[in-house]
Amino acid sequence: MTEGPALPQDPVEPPMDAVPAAGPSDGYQVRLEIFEGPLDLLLFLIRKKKIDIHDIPIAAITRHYLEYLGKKEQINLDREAEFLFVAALLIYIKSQMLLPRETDLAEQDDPRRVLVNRLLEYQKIKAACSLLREKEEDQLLQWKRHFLPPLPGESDLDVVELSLFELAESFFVLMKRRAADSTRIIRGRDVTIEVKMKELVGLLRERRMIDFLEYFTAHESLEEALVSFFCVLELVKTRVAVAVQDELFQTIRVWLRKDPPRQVAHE
Amino acid sequence: MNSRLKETIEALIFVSQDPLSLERMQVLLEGVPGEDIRAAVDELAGDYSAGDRGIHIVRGGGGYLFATKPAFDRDVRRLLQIERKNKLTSASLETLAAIAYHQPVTQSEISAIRGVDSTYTLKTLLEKKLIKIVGRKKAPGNPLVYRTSEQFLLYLGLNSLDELPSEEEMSRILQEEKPADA
Amino acid sequence: MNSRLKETIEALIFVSQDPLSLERMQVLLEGVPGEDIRAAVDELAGDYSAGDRGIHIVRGGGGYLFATKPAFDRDVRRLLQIERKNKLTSASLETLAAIAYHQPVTQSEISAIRGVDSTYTLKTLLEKKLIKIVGRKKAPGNPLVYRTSEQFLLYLGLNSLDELPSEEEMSRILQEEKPADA
Repeated sequence: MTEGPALPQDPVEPPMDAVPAAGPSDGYQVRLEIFEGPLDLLLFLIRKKKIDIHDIPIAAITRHYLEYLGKKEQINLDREAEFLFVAALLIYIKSQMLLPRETDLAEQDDPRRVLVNRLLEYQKIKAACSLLREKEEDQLLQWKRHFLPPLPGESDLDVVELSLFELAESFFVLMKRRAADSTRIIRGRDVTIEVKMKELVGLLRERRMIDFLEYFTAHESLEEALVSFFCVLELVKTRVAVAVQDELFQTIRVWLRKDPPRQVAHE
Repeated sequence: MNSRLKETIEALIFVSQDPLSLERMQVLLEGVPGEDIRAAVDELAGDYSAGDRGIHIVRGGGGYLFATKPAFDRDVRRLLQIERKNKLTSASLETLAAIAYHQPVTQSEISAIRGVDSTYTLKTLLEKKLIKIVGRKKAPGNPLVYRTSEQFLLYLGLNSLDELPSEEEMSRILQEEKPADA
Repeated sequence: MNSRLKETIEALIFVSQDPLSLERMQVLLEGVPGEDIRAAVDELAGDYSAGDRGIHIVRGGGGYLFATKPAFDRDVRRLLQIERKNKLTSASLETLAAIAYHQPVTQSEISAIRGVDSTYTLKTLLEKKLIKIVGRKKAPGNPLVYRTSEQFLLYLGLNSLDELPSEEEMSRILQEEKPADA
């Protein structure tokens, strides 16, 4: 199943928290798994390409990002969705920057601003992680006592302090421990772009607006979800639908344009 | 005297939940002669008992363990009373949760849910009046049936059991195993 | 220095289940001035760290507690028959850091910060008791709100959230990480 141009000196996965090493030549032959997520990958590319995080050439970074996704050897589909989601956002930002905007959409706002803020925040969290990791390692070498030293006699203990969430939490954990045994079988149905497109357009007509993340995650199988993901991209690209996001990485709301170009109506 | 040996033994006695026997030490410190271990333990114990110390090493249960010196019994009790008052053990909390969500429920049902015998914890919760016995089940052995008490609601600031976090809220937390993100 | 005070404190720290805070000590040792307590604790901690000792007093979780010195990690693990303590996965650590710096925070906020669905990791952290649920947000869906726990502070040897790595420390790290070469 590994068919990419795997480099001989890269047979093992690097440690999870290491910055991926670039392979010889220009290729960054690393697996997607070593990244915590799409933001991690983006930061890696920014560092690798020596890009100023405050002035990201969005077209270039989008190209690198997609190139990267194309190079991956082995991916976990659950995670791929998150990477693809950000790919869509990059493309969205790019389009915002390229297209002449209607005047009433906050024109003073650089469409990249939200992305940059997120990346900076995420970068901070990553830096904090490496500092916290040191503290953790230090603490793990010191052993505390986890038992009560023996005591003569027990006194009567009446009062307790009890928190609702503590109680609920214990129960969750208890149930989870039990649920761990039972396996879950995920079955998906085969679905074509055509069918999905029809379903999606129908849904948009009916509800006027859909919450894309909600729609996306409601799917039984990832494959089906991905098909619908591409359908939305297609609809937006062909200007049949509009997608808007209030806050980056939150969710995307999709609705049909009032006057969609006739030729794309899948009816 | 090898002071490193004494230090090691000090650390071992401290973390050991049961009294640590000389035999056990000898197994752990392989290669160290028994008499050296013995001498180190004696010296360590001597250090603690001679000095102005709040704790010391005592022999008991076939081994050595740390304990507070008797002179501080009153202080220690005061501390523990305050600490323990504030807290249910996690076993108690777990049992209480199992009862809250499954009531009315019998001892063996609770034990089955927890996978652990819960007789003792039930007693504690009864003493604290967080649960109550409401009758017997019509089943072999007529086991006692437990429910949470009024007091329980009071502690949680709930008006009724309906206000406990619901199944859906729970499942939202429990749903979707995603080991990739572990 | 009142040596009796130091001894008492030693006994109290030893027996306490949680890190013992100066405030708690002051309540227990009523009438003793705060600065005397502080001085006694410092002296006691100094005694342990200076001497050839297997254990010492560490600060963490807002108080003081005994722990074995790092040098004896291997011996302790042998005694307890534990291979080695597992570090948190990087996903867990990242989630924990996101919560620590943004608390109180909801699942979707955490996922947004990380750019990755964090439901599963949150569950793991809840189980490890490194985070806790503290309520609900008054927002659509009333999502649960998370915070780091006392255990979290203790786990990392922090006394309070103020001791989390600061902005300056973080930017120093980022500076170091900037690749000099291609």
